[in-house]
Amino acid sequence: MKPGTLSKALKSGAIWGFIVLELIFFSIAGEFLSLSDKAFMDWENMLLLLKQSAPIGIIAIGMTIVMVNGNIDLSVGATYAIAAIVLLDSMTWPIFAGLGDWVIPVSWLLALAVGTVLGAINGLIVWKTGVDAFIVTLGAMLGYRGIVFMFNGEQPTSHLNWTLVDFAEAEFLGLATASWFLLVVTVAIWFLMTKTVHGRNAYAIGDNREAAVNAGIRVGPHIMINFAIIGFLAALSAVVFYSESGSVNPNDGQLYELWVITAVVLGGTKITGGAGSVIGTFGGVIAIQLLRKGLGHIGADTSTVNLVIGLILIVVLILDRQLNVKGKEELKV
Amino acid sequence: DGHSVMKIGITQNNVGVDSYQTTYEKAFIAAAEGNDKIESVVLDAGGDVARQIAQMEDLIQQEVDAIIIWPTNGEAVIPAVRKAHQAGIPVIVTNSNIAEAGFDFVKSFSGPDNITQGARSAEIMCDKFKDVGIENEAQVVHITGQPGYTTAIERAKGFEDRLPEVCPNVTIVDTQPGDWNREKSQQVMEAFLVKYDDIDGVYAGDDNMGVGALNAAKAAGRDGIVFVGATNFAVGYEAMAAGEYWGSIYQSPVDDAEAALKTAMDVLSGKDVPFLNYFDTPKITQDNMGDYTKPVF
Amino acid sequence: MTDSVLRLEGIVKTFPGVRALDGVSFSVMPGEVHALMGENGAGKSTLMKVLGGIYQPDEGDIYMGDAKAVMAGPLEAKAKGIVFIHQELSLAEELSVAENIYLGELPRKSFGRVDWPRLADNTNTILQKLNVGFDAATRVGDLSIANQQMVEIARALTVDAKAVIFDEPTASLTDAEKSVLFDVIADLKADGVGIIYISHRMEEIFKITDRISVLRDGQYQGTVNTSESNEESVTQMMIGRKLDLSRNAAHHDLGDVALDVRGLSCGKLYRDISFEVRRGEVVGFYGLVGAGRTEIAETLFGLRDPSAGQILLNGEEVRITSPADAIARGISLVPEDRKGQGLVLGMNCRDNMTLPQVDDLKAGPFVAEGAEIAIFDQYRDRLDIRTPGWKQQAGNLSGGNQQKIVIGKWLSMHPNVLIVDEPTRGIDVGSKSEIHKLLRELAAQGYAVMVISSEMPEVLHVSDRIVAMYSGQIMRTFTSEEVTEDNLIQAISGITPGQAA
Amino acid sequence: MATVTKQQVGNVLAKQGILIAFVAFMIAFTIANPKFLTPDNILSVVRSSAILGVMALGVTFVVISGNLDLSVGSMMSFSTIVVLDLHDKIGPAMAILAMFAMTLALGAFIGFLVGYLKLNSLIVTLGMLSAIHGLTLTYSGGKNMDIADKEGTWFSVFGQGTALGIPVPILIFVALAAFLGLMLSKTPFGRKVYAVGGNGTAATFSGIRRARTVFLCYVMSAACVATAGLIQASRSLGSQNTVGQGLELEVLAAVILGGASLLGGSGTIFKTVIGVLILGFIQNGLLLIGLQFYVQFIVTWVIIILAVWLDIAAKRGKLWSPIA
Ligand SMILES: Nc1ncnc2c1ncn2[C@@H]1O[C@H](COP(=O)(O)OP(=O)(O)OP(=O)(O)O)[C@@H](O)[C@H]1O
Ligand SMILES: Nc1ncnc2c1ncn2[C@@H]1O[C@H](COP(=O)(O)OP(=O)(O)OP(=O)(O)O)[C@@H](O)[C@H]1O
Ligand SMILES: [Mg+2]
Ligand SMILES: [Mg+2]
Repeated sequence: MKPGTLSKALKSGAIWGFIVLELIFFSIAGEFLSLSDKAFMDWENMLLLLKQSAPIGIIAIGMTIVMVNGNIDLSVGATYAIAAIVLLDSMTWPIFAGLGDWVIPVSWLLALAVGTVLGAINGLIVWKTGVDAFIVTLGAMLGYRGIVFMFNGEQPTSHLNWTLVDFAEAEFLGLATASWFLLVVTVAIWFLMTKTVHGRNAYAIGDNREAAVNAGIRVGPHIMINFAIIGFLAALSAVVFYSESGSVNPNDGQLYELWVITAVVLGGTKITGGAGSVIGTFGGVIAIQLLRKGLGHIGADTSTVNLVIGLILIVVLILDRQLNVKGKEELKV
Repeated sequence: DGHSVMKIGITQNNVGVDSYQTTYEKAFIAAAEGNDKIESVVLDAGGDVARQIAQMEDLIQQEVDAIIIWPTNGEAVIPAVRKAHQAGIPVIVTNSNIAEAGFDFVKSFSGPDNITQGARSAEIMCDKFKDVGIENEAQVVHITGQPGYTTAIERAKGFEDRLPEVCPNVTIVDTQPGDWNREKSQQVMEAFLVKYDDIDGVYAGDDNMGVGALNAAKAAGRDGIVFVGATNFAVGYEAMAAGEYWGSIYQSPVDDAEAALKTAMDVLSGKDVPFLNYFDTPKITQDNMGDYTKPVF
Repeated sequence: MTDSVLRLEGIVKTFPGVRALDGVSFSVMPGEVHALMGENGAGKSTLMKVLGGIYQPDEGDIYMGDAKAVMAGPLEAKAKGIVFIHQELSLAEELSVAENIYLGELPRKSFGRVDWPRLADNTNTILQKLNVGFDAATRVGDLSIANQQMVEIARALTVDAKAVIFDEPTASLTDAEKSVLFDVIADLKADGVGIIYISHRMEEIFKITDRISVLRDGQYQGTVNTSESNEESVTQMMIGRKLDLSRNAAHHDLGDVALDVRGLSCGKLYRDISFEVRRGEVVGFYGLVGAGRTEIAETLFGLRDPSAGQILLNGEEVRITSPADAIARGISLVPEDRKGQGLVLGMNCRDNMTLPQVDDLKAGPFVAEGAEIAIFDQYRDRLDIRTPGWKQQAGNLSGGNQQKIVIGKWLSMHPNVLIVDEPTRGIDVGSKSEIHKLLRELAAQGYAVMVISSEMPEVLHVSDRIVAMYSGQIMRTFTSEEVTEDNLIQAISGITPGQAA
Repeated sequence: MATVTKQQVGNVLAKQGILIAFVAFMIAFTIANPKFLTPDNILSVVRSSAILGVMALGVTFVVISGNLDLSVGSMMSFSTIVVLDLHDKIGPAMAILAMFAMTLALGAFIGFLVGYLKLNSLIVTLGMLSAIHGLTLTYSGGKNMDIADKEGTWFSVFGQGTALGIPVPILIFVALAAFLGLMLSKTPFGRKVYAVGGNGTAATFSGIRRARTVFLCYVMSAACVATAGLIQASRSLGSQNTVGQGLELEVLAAVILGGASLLGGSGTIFKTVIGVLILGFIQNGLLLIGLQFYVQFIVTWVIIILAVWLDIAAKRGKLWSPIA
């Protein structure tokens, strides 16, 4: 084993260690505090957890590639809402009236296309204007939300299609539809980031943009494609979720960006770009969902949940830092 | 069915965003703890539909006896409610109702009637205009709650539908959201005051925003404006007592919470409960405020 | 000259306030190593960036063969067969050596996948040629600066290059790696590649180049055949006057021991280090890459905690806990990495220079800007820093002038102990001899000076005594009388005197 | 000497791009609604921007030092609630002192985590956003806080008073901006903030105590938040738990509009003030024109990107980014 391999393994394993800690804690605390007769670590409950992780998880996987690329996307929540509106509303459009249930795939594609375009618009602005992605997407977070409201005023947009609901609630090999989507997306983006030229270039650009430019990598298109990917995934998340719930409030998806970024960073992705992994992000998503679910399980009230989630974030960060200290020889900067 | 203790789970909309919801949560917990036949699981969706649906699933998985839901979105939760229904768990909707498509899957709704509330606010305002004789010329501005919230939407609808029926010559000159937020509402009102030289009435989606608007008018030295709100808060009550604020709708979160819990207990013990279980939310104005105690929130 | 690989005609490039290139023309023949020389800030890097498509010239044309070539960007330049090895490292630290060498042109399989086996094979072939001690999968961030420079150099071998530009490739290399580099250059040359070679080291220029072109203040001064020229004449072309290269190390009396290090160790970085530096003395530290010299300096400057040993300042034992602490005790460190450690690139030159003493330069609660400007002016003149004014951002200065700002910053602190780590990296001959003179002068004024350098002539030139290090240990300490190039080389290669004899 | 070169024009644009953009907006709004530029309206906008503005002053320090602060909204709610609660319990003077002490303690805690423990500021302050909200809810029991005797307290002076015909919040904002502006641009501390944000390693190598500098920036930011909370509480004499919710992003938008780079090392107090005013006047202007609230969202989006874009385009001398 090469020196440093162990510490690297520990480092990338931090989030999994944390998940195990959470499981142990909530199982034990649940024995005393919960009124449920069912144990926290029930198999069914864990499958449910995977399913419930899907809405945030699918977006977080996309955020990983954007952040590795050295950017960030704060507008995903609004993109998610727009895609949901397109999905639900387009099913009622007269031009699709003759399609019957075939309207479903059409609406899906339409929603996904809209999400992709919204993402690509962010990417294009970042590319062409050179304005920092944080600012571009902070603006888009407002602007896209404005579009959501423009669409239907303050009213929710609803269309309950039971065929669709049944599909979304279906299970295949014991896993819910949403879980499948989460897993497939995770594997696909993992493949993209570790195996393809595009993925490796994304790392290079995030790590040292000037070096990437000097090496002749077309930085702009990479940025745009990655934003298009996260737009697509935000829309996919909406498609998966709203197929089941059938109605979208104009506020939906608010604060998703913060949860998503938290999951990505907990999963070990460097905020400044250049390093990070999809598998780590997956761990981060599970850790957050566990935390929310677990706190509900032991009956914490709203103020406690807020307090605890906030502090836990910080504690995880401290632990992560401790694991990464190279020892006393380290340069003190 | 042989239960000595009833396990009741509740998933609320967004506790902590305003004191109504927070007081509701406290009252609910207090009521549940005061009754040794009840064990409660209290969850908060934080305004997020996805989280609320996950909480419904959790409650089903934990096999509670009944679920109370304060929907974040009256339509989006229907499939989740159906799941509970299919699992044999009775569902009670509280505070704001779900859409009709889901009525088959719920046992009962308990809460205020927000459309009626909006309509009543319109009546309060119209009556006051008639009192001072400006019912044919009055100009009203409307400050709504957080965009997208069912309560905000329903109250706005009730008000805007009813006002032309009772005072056909009054015009609503402008509408902007105040996000259930006093400061935001104050800012909105400041701009209104600059923009319109003549404002006779302000309708705000709740008293918090109403008082924000009142503060703006006071600071600008504009009096003679009729302020009407909804969900009578302590600040609104005090402003009424001071003669600055005309009227509101009396709605107690404690009543709301207790009504929901009681409905759930009744359902579980097999009693007949009406499907729409509105609790009364009467008009309160400077004239009759003596009949009501000051709200606790 | 239609048989040239590359020809520049009348290139002009201006930056706000600076005319960096003023009508430069010259050409490179196939199989030729063409030196480009000039003082710091003469415009060499800028010219190369124009060639490499990073800057667009305001005026002038580039020809490849007979055809006019427009380098719209780095991609186009590369496509035309121009490889650019940058002065400043241009690497992605988190990625592997292989990915860095093939940055921008990873071999592909179907579906846009990276062809990892081919990448590893290609990389290992190149690495073998370069004879380096790391492999394709190593993370670049884990390499020393010298090895990172070798990764940069490896890029020259990846494509079918028509012309290769080396911008100060040897600035952080030691002799062993340098000779590898020269072999690489010889191979390229044999393949008919045209090579532009920028360096401030005369001995290299005369060893490997065929012709020399000189720039001064952005203007082309002319081209000479290396074989028909000598150091003196080239220097004169560069700086417009003759340079006095005589050794200026007149002996003076040494004072008390200012710095006394006893048995200092820091984990695996270095072990059992003992030496002393007297007032008025310059002690040179010489060794191979990774010998641990920088780490000793960092420890003395409070940036690392030693695991054992003592540090005595003026006879008194001290624990130095932070750079602030070190500065308060009169220690200054000119660090090795000017971009990362030496400068705040986005800050102006004046503020950079006075940064360590900003707390002491006060008029009331405010920074005394007048005093700051006075300090800046003083060291600008003394070190001959070329900048339009103190308001210029440090990042816009040429590499050598940036280094001078860092030196000025620490000289202006009037330290008791001055530690300089590779002080003349990237500095032109004229300024270099100025700096050497300055170091001697400072010693004469009673400073205790530690000079860490990987350039043997430099160490030999300025030091009263030389500490030879190998792999974290001191092998031998020489006085200037007893030292020779041979015994110094033996010492830093790990051969103890006994074995050598 | 009277001829103005293109380059000089470019330089002015680069330096004052944001100011020019500001003037352009003002003219456009005034044409749309003449009431926009009345003294009353201007005073009212500046007064209601003062709270956001005071917070943005502190965040400017944090951003220049290379960090972020997303917790200022929550923290502002906290200080507002605390001072209102204590007002009736221990009197206004003590209440203000106690509130400042508590808020500074929160700031110091964040400063400790980010400065001394070197934790990532985005995540730390995101965590604190949630944690402080929880703390506020626990403190207040979720209830609104109101001062009982609204007429009889001098406490209202900070939010409602006027001096020399100018509302006190504006005076506080202006005084604080002048004070902090001087501190940032003229004092050794300000210089260190720029150095730490520009290149933390080089700052350390120059003997600057980086951790302490970052720590102080957060304490400063907390002090500004406490001041904002004071103005807020005094202005309405009653408050909800969520009064500051969402302000963190508006504050950040203002600071960025002012041209501070999120990478640290650049930005000024003056430009932040302009950023604050732009946001305030946009909101107000759109209200006066009578556009729907969602149009505001969209316009703010466009303006943020345009302003920042023009700012950096002027600096680099090219409209389009050189990225390939
Ligand atoms: N981006 C820039 N903005 C402004 N001025 C610049 C910029 N880049 C270079 N310059 C200026 O152009 C001149 C030439 O710089 P250049 O880097 O080409 O010098 P050089 O010959 O490579 O020097 P060195 O030997 O020190 O590396 C210098 O005066 C420098 O300050
Ligand atoms: N191949 C390598 N892989 C990993 N780390 C290395 C490698 N070579 C050197 N290092 C590390 O880099 C550091 C040495 O850096 P550096 O080259 O600056 O040493 P130095 O003695 O100061 O020499 P110089 O000043 O000439 O560069 C040591 O900490 C060493 O452990
Ligand atoms: Mg150069
Ligand atoms: Mg070194």
